[in-house]
Amino acid sequence: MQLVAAILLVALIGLLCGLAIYIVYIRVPHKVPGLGKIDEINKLLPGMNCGACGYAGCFAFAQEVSRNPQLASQATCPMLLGNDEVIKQLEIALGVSIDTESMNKKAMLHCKGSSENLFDYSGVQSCKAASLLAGGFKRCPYACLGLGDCMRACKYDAISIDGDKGIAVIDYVKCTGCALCVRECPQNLINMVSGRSKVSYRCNYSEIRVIPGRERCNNGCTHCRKCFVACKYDAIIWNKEKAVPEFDSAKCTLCGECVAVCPTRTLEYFQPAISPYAV
Amino acid sequence: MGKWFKEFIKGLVLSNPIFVLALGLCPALAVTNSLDNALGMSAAVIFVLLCSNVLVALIRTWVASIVRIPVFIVIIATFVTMVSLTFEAYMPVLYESLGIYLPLIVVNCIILGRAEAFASRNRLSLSVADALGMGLGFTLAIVIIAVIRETLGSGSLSLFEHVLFSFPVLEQQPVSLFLLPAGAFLVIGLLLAAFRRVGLIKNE
Amino acid sequence: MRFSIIKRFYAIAFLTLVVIISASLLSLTYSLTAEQIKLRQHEQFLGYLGEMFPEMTGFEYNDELYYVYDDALLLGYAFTASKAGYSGDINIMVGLSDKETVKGVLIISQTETPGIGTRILDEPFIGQFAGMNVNDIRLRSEGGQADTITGATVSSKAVIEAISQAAKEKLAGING
Amino acid sequence: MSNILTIFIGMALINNFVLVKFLGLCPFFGVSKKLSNAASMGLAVTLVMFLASAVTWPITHYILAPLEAEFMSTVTYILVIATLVQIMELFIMRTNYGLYSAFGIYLALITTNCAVLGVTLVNARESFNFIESLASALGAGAGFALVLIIMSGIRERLDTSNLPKSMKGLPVAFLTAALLGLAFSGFSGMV
Repeated sequence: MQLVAAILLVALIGLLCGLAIYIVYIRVPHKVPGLGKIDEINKLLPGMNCGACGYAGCFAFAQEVSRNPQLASQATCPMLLGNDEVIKQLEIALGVSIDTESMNKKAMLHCKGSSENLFDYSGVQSCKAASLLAGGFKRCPYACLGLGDCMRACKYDAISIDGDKGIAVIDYVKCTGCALCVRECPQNLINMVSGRSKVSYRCNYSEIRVIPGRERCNNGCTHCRKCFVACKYDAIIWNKEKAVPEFDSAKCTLCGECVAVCPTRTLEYFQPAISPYAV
Repeated sequence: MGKWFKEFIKGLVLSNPIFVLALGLCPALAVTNSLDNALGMSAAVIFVLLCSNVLVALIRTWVASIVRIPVFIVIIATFVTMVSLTFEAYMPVLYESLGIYLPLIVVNCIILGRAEAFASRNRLSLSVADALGMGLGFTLAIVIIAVIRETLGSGSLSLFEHVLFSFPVLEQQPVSLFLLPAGAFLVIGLLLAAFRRVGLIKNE
Repeated sequence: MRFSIIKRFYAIAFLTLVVIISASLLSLTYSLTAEQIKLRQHEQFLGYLGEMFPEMTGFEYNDELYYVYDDALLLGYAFTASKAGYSGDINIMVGLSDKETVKGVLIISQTETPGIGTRILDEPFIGQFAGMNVNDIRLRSEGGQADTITGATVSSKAVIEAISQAAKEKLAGING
Repeated sequence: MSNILTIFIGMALINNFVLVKFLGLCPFFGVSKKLSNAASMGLAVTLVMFLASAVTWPITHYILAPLEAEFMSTVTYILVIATLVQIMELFIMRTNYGLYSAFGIYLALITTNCAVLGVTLVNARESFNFIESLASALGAGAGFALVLIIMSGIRERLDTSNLPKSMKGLPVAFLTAALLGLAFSGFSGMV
């Protein structure tokens, strides 16, 4: 008899649970505002959830983009870059024009590799291993060691090692902005810049700055701010805490003032169209 | 017939629940300190997995989608409690050694995982194949782990009270690390790396 | 409208139905196996009692204390104790040849870590209690004579504390 | 008061659910790839554990115990846990879809998370009172979240180190768990 009572009471619990789920299913706003739009955008996206755009998946990216459409041109969706008609539909859906060129990110190496070797290194041929050994065999502890970790990581073989200078060289045409190399470099030398940028800053100054009395190679930035002063179109913004110049590619007219005035020639032209790799 | 066999084989090696899907680890680590426990547990898991897959496959068209997980889990819990009651009544030795891990088969991720991911979406016969494949895959994996852990951990390997073989040196000084939880993680990690090296399972 | 009501409450009805079926199925198996389990436990307990008092013919049980007889002669007493060890309960049976001296201690069931916790079953630890006065079974740190096993302190401490607690409660009856 | 604290510490560190009692491993290896997911998963599991203990305690003491239907406790507990998880899943899906897609299958697998049912079973076995069972649920949840966060921190670091190909990913996660397990077994003598 008691068992029957127990069965009935447990059944009552089951009923309450079902009711709870049902009420929550009804009460919670079924339609998140703008969910329809998010669905629409999500259908356009490749749906690979690869995460290259830095979001937790295509739907999360669609959610963010539907909130502020300008994001579409900053985040890279490598799959999307290929087909233009999807980008057109996305532009209609978002009501904003997507600048595919700046959306198409490129990897930039912040080092010209002119600091000389302290000792010749014959250990494990990988930058990670070499950088563990007292920060690498170059005079500057944050210079590019040129042992090819990024080269091995790059799926589109856009990175090769320049023989005499011993640093990585990035072929901007092949580079698809997948950012796989960024994580591989132990010295954080590579970061992704917009495909539109015109001037490249070839020194890993922001990392070295923390080390007092650091050694500089003759191409290292002396943080003299001449480029900042010289730029007439104020396309250069001086990043205070990192004490490095940052370039606003929209305002830059490629007048070349900053590149000419830089005493240690740390600045270079980046625009692949003008000079593929002007050293 | 081919499709049925393909599902069966998939569970065994290709998507082995423990090494590939990394599901059902809780009992796999806790119970593999002796071969008898491992076999007892896998018998119970296969039985419950089979029954639950069959029942889930049968009712998959009637169950309403928002309550499907509670319904599946109640079915699994019923089977498990029945198994643990029968074990307690008729096989007390095994019941003693399985201890808390018998009721925890309910939360063994393989069973609900397969019920949710597979049985609720495929025909009955395929669900049976999947249940058998996954069950045997689970057994295969935890038997291998149990053999290694018991031999190293207690110096001898015994199957239902008669000793298969024992290492005199190891018996005096067994590596009791392998009987600890940490040892179990170690064994699974190294085994998985070895399988990947051999190419049995593809790298990440 | 009617159809949607049924459809909406269908989910709840289905869940409740499944719960009812499962609960009744369980009660069925429970009632079938209930006496079997009780029988099993009783048998198991008798076995242990027999092991403790080989020449036992019968026993009486009142207020948690077993009086063991060899037909009329009172052989001794026995009581059970249990405490949570490292990973599960440890059930112990303590046999007394008279009001105070311990005849022997038996571990009925334990789920300690094999190889480490299970060392409480080995002779040196379990044997130390035989012949000891039951009130002395306390940790050395608390003035008792029982010592723990190095490396398996949690399990051995649990056994000693279980016996001392059970002894205090259950023996109050006879020496009180 | 001190009893509550010892239960909390006991559940969080000494018999930590993941590394000592082996419960809750499936989502542990699945979600612990990214730190942000790990933190939100830890929080979600702690919340479910807390609510589950709060709901299952009255059920045990007012329904199952008086009617001697303890054998039904597993079914009822798991039913309550599944409902709680289903409700939480609906909430997360509707409010923050990014997190929802990041969890993927592992949100549904909280239901089968052995740790959650483990807490309710331990509460029943130790016959804690209401406050104690809440404290033990919070302790277990905190322990689970702590280990999950430590693990994901390490795993993110490991992703960028160059391990042999066959070691990357899961095998190295198991080895890290082994070392963590050894470290946590150091706590065992504390209480």
